Amino acid sequence: MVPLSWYLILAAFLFTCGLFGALARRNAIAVLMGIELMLNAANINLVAFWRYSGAVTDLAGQVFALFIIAVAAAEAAVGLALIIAVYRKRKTVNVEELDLLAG
Amino acid sequence: MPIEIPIPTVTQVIFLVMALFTAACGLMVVISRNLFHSALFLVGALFGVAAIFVLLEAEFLAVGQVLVYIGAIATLIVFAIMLTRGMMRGRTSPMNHVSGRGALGALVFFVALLAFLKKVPWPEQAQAIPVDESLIAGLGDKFVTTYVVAFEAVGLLLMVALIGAVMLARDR
Amino acid sequence: MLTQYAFVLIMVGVALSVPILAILANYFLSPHKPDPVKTDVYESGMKTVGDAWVQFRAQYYLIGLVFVLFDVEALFLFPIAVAYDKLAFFATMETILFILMLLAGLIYAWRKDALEWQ
Amino acid sequence: MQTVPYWGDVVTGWLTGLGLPEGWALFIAYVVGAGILITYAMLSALLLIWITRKVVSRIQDRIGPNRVGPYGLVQTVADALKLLSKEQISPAYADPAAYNLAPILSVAGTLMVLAVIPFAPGLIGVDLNVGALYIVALGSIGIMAALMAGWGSHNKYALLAGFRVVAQLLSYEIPMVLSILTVVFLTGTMRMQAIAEFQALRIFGFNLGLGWLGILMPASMLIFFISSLAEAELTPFDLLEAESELIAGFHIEYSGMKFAMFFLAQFVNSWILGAILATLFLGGWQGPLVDQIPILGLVYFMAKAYGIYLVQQWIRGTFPRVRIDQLMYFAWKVLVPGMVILLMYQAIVQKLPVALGIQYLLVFLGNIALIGVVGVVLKRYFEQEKIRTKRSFSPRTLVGTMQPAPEGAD
Repeated sequence: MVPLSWYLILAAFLFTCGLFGALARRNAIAVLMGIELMLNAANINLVAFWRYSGAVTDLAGQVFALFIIAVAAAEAAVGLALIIAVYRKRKTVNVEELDLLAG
Repeated sequence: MPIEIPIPTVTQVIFLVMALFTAACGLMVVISRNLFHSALFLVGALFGVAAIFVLLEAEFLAVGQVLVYIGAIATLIVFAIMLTRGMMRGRTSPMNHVSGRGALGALVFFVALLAFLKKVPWPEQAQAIPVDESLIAGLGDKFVTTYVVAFEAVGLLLMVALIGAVMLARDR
Repeated sequence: MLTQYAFVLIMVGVALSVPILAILANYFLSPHKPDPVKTDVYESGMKTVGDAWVQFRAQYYLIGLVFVLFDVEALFLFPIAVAYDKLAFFATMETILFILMLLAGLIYAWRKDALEWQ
Repeated sequence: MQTVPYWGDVVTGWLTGLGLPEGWALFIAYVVGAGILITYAMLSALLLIWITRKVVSRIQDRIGPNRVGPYGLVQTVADALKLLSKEQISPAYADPAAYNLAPILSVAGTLMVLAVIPFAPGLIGVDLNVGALYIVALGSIGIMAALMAGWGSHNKYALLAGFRVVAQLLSYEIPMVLSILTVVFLTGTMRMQAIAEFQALRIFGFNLGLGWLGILMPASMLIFFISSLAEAELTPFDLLEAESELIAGFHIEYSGMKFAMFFLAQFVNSWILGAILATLFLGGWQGPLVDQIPILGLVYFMAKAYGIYLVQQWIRGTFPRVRIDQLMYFAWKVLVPGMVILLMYQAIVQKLPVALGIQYLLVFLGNIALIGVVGVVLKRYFEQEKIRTKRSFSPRTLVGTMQPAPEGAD
C-alpha cells in the first residue's frame, strides 16, 4: 500500500509547478496550462483523501473531483476563447502587454 | 543497530515511476520554451495523473480524466495555440518579468506545504474497495440525490460556458 | 481491481513496444542518404510558399469548444446510466433538465452559425 | 448453464500449480495474454488489408492481388517487408519529438482498445468496470497522435489535414458516445462482458442468444455505425485521405515503417470499431447453443466482426465522398440533436410504470421514429443540394465565372 503522504507530496509538487507557470509564464495559454496543472493537483489530493478516509462508499471526494473536471473544462473553454478574442484585437497573447484597463 | 532498508512493494514501485513521470512532465510544462511542447508535456502529466487515479482505485475518474482532459481540453489548448501563433518566435524567454519573484513564491509555498505535510501523521493503510460496479452506480446516485444542486449547477455552468465561449470566439 | 489494471499496464507496454520495434528495425535495415532535396517539405514538387505553421480559422476552435462541453456532459451521464434502474422518477427529471440545458447551448451555437463550416 | 471462468484465473491457477509464486504467475499470464492479443491484431491486420484489396477490386471489376501466395494472400507480407527496407526520410525542419512519437501513439492507442473486447465467454483481455468508457477515452490518443503528426511534420498540408481530421474525430465522437450511452442506460452496466451477456434471449431457460440490442435500438446502432465510419476515416468520410484526389493527409511526410504504422492503425481501428459494434448491438459472442459450447462464442463473434468489416469495405467500394461542410452539418445538426432527444426519450420510457416488454416496444418505436426523421432531413437536404448543383453547373452561370475574380472576393 502506498502511504497517503506520497500522494500529497506529488500533489504539492504539481501544484507548485502550476503556480510557478501561472505566475511566471509570458504566454497567456501557458498561464492557463499552469492553472490546469494546479486543478489536477487539487484533484489528486481530493481523491487521495477520499481513498484513505475510511468511508469509501461516501464518494464525496470523487464527486468533488468530477465537478472540478467539469469546471476545468468550462474554464478552459471560456479562457481560451477570451485569449483568442484578445489576440484578434491586440495581436498578442503576452500577459505583460495586455493592459487594456491601464489606459 | 543495522539500518533496515524498506523493500517497496510492486504497487509502490509503480507509484514512484508514475509520480516521477508526472512530476517531470509537470515541471517541463512550465519551463519548456516551445509552447507546443508545453502542451505535449501537459498531456503527459495528465496521463500520469490518470495513472495515479488508477492507483487510488478511482477508475471512473481515471477514465474521465483521459476523456475530458486529454481528449478535449488538451485538444482545445492545441487549437488555441495554433490560432494565436503570432508570438511563437522572436522571443528570447518564455518567462515574464516577475518570473524570479514567481519562482521564489512558488518555492516558498512548496517548502511550507512540505513542512505542513510532515506535521500531520497521515494514514498509511486504506480499506478495500468493492470490486463490482457499486461505486460507479454510487456516483450516479449521488449526482441526483445528495449533490443534485451542484449537478444542475454544473449543467448550467456548461451551458453558460458554451454560450459565452461561442460569443467570444466567433470570427464576426 | 488493481490486478485488472496490471493487465492494462502490460498492454500499454506491449502495445508501445510493437511500433517502436518495427520502426527501429526499419531504421537499422534501411539506407540513410539524406540530402537537402529529399528532406525538403513535400508539396508535390512545388516550391513551398510562406511558413508551414499557417494561421487557422476560429472554426476549429468552435467545434472543439462544443465538443468539450458535450464530452463533459456524457461523462456525467455515464454513472447515472449505470445506476438508472435504482433511481427514483425524480432523478429522470433532473437528468433531463441537465441534458436540456446543454441542448439549449447547442441551439444557441447553431443560431449563431458556430456550427457552420464555410 | 455453466459459467465460463475468466482466462486469467485459469492460466494463473495452472501456473501456480506448477509451483510459481502467485505474483509471477499473474505477471506471466498477463504478458502472454497481452502478447497473444497483439499478435492476433498484427496477423489480422495482414488479413484485413488483403480483404480490403480483394473486395474493393471485385467491386471495381478488377482481380486484385493474385501473384504472391494463393489468391495473393501473402501480398501484404511482401509489402510489409518492402516497407521495412525503405529509407526513413524525416523532413529537415520537423519537430523530432512530435514527429516520431505520433505513429507510435497512433498504433498503441488503437491496440489498447483490444484489452476490453469480449471474444467469447471468459475470453476478454480484462473486464473493466468502465469498459465502454475506456474505449471512448482511448480515442483521444488517436486525436493527440493526429495533432502531433500534423504539427511535427512542418508541412502546411499535413498541418491542415491534421486539424481537419481532428475536427472530424471530435464531431463524430459525440454521437458515438451518446449511442453507447443509450446502451448503458438500457443494460445498466459499462462492463463489455456484461453487455454481451445482457443480450441473451432465454426461452424456457434455453439461450437462443438472439436478444440483440441492435434489433431493439436500430437507430442507435445505425448512428454508432456511421460515427464509427467517420472515426476510422472510412469512405464516405475519408475526405482527408482521398487517395484518388489529394495528397495523403496528415501522414504525408512519413515514409517507410512510420507510414506503415498509420496505415496499420487505420485498418486495425476499423476492425476494432466493427467488433465494438458487434459487442454492443449484435450480441457479441451471443448466438444459439453458446451456453452449451462456449467456444462457439468465438466463432459467432469473429463472424460478426468480420461481417461488419466486409460491410465497411462494401461501402468503401461504392459510396461517394462527402464534403467537409456536409460532414459537419450531418454530425452537429442531425446526429447530435437526434441522439440527445432519443436519449431523453429513452430515459423517460425506462421510468414509465409499465411492463418491461412495453418499455422495450416504446424504445423500439422511438428508434424507428428517429430513423424516419433523419431520413426526411437527409432527403430534404439532398433535394436542396441537387437544385444548388444544377444552378451552379448550368452553362449560363458558367459564362461569367471565367474572368479573374474581383478584388477581395475570396
